[in-house]
Amino acid sequence: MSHSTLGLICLLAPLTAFFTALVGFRNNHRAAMATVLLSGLASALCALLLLAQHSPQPELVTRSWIHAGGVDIYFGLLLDGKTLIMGAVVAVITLCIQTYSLNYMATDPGRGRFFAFLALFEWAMLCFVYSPSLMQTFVFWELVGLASFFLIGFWYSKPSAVAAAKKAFIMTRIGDVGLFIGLILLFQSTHTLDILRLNATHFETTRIELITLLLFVGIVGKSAQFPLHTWLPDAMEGPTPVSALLHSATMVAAGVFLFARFHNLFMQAELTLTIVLCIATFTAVLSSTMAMVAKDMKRVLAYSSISQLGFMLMGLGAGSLFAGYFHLVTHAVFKALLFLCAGAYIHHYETNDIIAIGRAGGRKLRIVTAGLVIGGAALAGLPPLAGFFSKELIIGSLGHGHPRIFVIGALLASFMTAYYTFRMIFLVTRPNADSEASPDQEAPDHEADDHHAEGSLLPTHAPIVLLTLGAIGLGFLGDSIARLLGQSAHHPALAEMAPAIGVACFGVLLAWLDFGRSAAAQNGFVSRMPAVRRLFEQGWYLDALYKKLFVGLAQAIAGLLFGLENRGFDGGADGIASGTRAAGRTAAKAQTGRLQLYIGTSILLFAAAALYIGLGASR
Amino acid sequence: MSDMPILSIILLAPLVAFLITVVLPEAQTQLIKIINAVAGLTTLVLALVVWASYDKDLGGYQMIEDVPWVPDFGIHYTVAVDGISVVLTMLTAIVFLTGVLSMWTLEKRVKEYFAFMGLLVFGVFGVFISLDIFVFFFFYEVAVLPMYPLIAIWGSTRKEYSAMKLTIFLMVGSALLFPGLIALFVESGGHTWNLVALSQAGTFSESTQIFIYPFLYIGFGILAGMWPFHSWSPTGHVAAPTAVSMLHAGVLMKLGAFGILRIAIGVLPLGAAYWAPTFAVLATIGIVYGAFVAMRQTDFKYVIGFSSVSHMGIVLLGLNTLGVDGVNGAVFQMFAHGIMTALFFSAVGFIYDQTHDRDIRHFGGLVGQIPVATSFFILAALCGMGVPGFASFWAELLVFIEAIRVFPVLGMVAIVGLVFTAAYVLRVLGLAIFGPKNSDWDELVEPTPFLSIPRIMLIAVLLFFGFVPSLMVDMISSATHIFSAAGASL
Amino acid sequence: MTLEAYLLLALLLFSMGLYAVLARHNLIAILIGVELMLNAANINFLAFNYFLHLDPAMAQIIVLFVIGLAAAEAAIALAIILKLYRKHQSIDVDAMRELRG
Amino acid sequence: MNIAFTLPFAVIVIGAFLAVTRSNILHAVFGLAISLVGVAGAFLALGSPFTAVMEVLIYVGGIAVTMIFAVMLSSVSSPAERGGFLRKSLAALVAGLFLAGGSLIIVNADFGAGNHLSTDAWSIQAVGRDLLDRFNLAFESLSLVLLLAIVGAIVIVRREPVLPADQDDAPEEEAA
Repeated sequence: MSHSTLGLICLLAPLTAFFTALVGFRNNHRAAMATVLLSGLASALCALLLLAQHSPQPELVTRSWIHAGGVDIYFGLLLDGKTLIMGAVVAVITLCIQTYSLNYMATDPGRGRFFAFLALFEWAMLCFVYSPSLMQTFVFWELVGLASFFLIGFWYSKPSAVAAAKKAFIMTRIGDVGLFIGLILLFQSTHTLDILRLNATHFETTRIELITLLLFVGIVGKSAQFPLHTWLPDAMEGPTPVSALLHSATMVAAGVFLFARFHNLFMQAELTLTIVLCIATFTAVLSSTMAMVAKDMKRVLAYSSISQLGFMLMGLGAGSLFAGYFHLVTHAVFKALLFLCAGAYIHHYETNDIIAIGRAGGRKLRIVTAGLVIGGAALAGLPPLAGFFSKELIIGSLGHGHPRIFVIGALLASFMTAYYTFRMIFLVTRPNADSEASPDQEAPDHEADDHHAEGSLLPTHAPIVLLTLGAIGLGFLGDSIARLLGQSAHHPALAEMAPAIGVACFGVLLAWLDFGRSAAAQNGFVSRMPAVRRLFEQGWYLDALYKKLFVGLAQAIAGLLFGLENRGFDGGADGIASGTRAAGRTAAKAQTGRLQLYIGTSILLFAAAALYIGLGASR
Repeated sequence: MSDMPILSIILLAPLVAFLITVVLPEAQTQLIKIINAVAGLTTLVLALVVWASYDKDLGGYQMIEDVPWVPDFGIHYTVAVDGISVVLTMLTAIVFLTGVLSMWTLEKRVKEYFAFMGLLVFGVFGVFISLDIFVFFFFYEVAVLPMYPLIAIWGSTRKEYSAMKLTIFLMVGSALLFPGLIALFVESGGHTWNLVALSQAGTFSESTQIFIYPFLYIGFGILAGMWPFHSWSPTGHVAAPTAVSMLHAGVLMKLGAFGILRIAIGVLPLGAAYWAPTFAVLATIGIVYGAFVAMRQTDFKYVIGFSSVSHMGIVLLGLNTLGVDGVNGAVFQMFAHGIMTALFFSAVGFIYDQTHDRDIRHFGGLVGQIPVATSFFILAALCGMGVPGFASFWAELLVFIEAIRVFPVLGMVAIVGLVFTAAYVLRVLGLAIFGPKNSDWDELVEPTPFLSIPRIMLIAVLLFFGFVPSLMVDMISSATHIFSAAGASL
Repeated sequence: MTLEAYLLLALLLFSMGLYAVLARHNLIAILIGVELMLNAANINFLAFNYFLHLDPAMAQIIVLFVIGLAAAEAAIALAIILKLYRKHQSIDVDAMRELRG
Repeated sequence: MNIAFTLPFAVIVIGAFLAVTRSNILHAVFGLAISLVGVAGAFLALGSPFTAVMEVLIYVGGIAVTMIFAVMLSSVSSPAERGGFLRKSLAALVAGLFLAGGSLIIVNADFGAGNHLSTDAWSIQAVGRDLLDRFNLAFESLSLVLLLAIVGAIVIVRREPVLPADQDDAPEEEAA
């Protein structure tokens, strides 16, 4: 099969599945799920085949969308190294998560709808990834946001889920506005939105600073960077597979992918790069601190997602396309793994609380626990797992010609990552009933009765095993990825790697001392400082601040204008109306109802006019 | 192209339906509905024929029919279509048909209702296809007048007040328009009302244009829901019955925008260039203002009413850019918004017919009880947010591209308005459609397949042009090439 | 005789009709005034045509039409007067003041 | 002074004076009839015998008689004239002003009139031909108007049938 056919199958299969599942099999969950699963399989196979047949030259398949006036917009597929890798990652991880959801969502009454929206999400994400033009990128960027809105708010009867979905949509839309304006400005200065052409363009400096900064605003929104990061932890209201999908390989990765896509443009803008580095580093540190105290397993992972996205942007911003991109791929795999493991615990013990899971005997789920440990180690950057290689590369790239502060920030974040990851692992695997830590809620006891074992556990375990293998092995594929990207892989020397490995090990050690050893109080060093703990737990009070400041402001303006509308415009119109009525009442008094008076008056006036005209004419 | 006077047939179809409806006895409600549906279907089929047979490469006015009416004053019955008219004729036909189908369950004074509706549609078609300004104005008034009885008799929620307010506002608009149009006739030498002749460069001096233009712009702008003369429109939307809201927001407001484009800008380009920055500011205020006010409304229809103010602001902003992309986008937005609001009101009307309640705070979790009916509403809401895949996305995109080029600051403000648009749409969805189930509404039933037909048609149109926007843009741009590709020279 | 003479005659007739319309209470009397005024107009038509060399048949036809219309008008007016009389038991114009503001 | 002018003049003015001043409405109608005969005379003097005949037939024979019927039917031939003087003098003032102004215009205007038209051209044939040819549409419309007027007049004066429902309600109203 030709490349364009493969690409089309890869893109169209999920869309078809979405419509079939949503409209055709509305009341037949089994058929809907089967359709979606098959389409996911087809997409994944096509994406992998495309990757395998990759040719060094980028391929382009396009169809015109709008061609009028000064606008020429087309739809198509761009097949080059970046899109092929990302497409394969997206398709495979989506397939894993769809398989996993078979068990996870087995009893949910809305499972048909759930699978349909998974398919929609996959479609939007794949079209986004393979997009050859910034316009198409933007279209599907928006659609990814839309699909995520429906997935996060999947349990629509929970007000918190609806609120989280709304928050996610609006906060990413704030970013989208930036991206949109950037897009239009870019279009105006280059008259093209073609990604390949744009990347080959050179700009005069000030213009590109503005454009890239606006693009970066979009990335900040989508990839949940400071200050628009607060939607991501709330988005955990969705079902866990959704979190696994959204916060590993897809939605949030879209921002980073966009950065990688336009890496050449960003490299021309010095100022923007500095801002990117600052924000990324700050975000990585900030969200790590929040992860250190979170008790909700999904929240820990959510904060860690934010911080890892910061790492990726650090790598890209430091100028190393390969480092950032590599971390994007590896993170996609091990974060998906971690979320799936978390989902397995949550599903089994019906609680999100780490401590409660540990007390209830979390480690008894052996395969899941193994996945959690390996994924966590990868996240912490322990050699020789996937996260180690990519994180090393990022820290290595920061070392060249950038202020020390960024390296220090990265190391600090790296240390905290190792600490909170192993805090989570130890709390699950080595529960200590005498510890000071207390769970928010006790997990129901599921010692023996396995009423959750609906059918086979294979759909749950197969993806976990597959992703575990990925988390172990992917790090060694760095050279091939670099080749696909057209970059040369840089292998840092052991001396360069030493500090990073050191802080990671230190983090693990500290976690062991605080939580792991049998006499541990299981009360982290942060928790011993109540003020700091509260600060971290409340997410540095940013949410509350935003709520007061922006939401309050918007509502105040809305209220003001609402009053203006009711009292000003409507009132004004009504005032004019009542004034007219009063005038009419006064004027009506002149109406005596005497017919002859009317006739006489009119005749008199008419006669006067006639006389005036007649005499005037005769003169 | 055939010699059949196809445009006149489109124009006459609703009139014939009106006459038959008037003659038929009161009790024949089913027959009356069927006759109006047939008229709607006829116009839709003919509008498709017009679309297909219009030669886009040739452009300009085609299928011209010209009959002298009052020769002493140069008044001719002249009808013709260009790319813009083709699009709007199609819009009217779609909304007419779906409007009739949406009101299939009406029982109160069916005969009079459909009679007025036929008259209204007759006027709307007349406006979209006439080339003679006098005839244009005649049809314009024919279209506007039936609104009063339609709202005052079949409406709800302060219906007399709303009907009166609407009529007064529109009459004020006409009062501005009429002298403006007469001035056009007199200033041009008093020979002709023909648009093409009047549009010839050099007919009016620049100072004349600058003087007359605001009369026409504001006169038409009032009907287009132009800020700050918009306040009739939300109250009117709210009070009107479903199909009237559909026609009103879907088509009637477009008459105003169409008048601005065809007459004000078409005949007075220099005046338009002079006033464009001023009116662009008002349009932008309208966009943001509508979104903010919609955020605080508690009535479904008020939210939609103010969203119309906001969306029509986008149309007006596009027109005021005077650039080809902006005008393309504005016309596209007229079409997309027409279909979208029709869908909105159709969906809300369905819920209201059953519950007799429109306060969004009283609802909750409706999607669990009537998923099909609410999914129509959700789709309309998504279109309102400008989500890609729906027609309005492209329309807004084109407008914003041009707006940023011509008025960078206003363009950015308008784009930021999108965030607030999302905020108020999601607020409604979150409160009424999602959220905890409210068992008060357990009794609600889904629409029958027959009642779903009009809504599905509207959705299909929105999605179709969302995925294949080039069809629409090609058609529109065959008429907009007169505008400079680089925007207004300011 | 001259045109002016006929015109003055017609004007006099018209003024008398006007007086009747303005001064009388009785609706039928008012109607009589209207008829006088119509006839004054008729005289004018014929006089102008007779003296000014216009189309020979035109004035006569107009006069015929006016007479025809006057007949119709009288019929309707009398019908209305009868109806009003039944309603108010009076045909005094002062009794019909429903348009009073 | 021309007898063809003065005789109709006198008849018209006397008739009109009667029609306008008599308070007995029957007398007024007779005055109207006399005045109209005078008008017919003026038509004759203006060389149009056909219209003169029509005038007498329709006005005197039709309208005046109908008025007499109406007067008989309404059985109020002379309502009491109240507050007469002010009203009459005001009306007279208006009419007088009108007369004065009109005369002023007529006397001052230059019509360029002179010789008479030969009455040969005023043939009834020409009138008849024109009526059915040039003014065909107006003629037909007029007939329609007359028809409608007759039907309308009948509808207006028709006594409305008393509905049974009203009879049911009537005793209650009386009781109340």
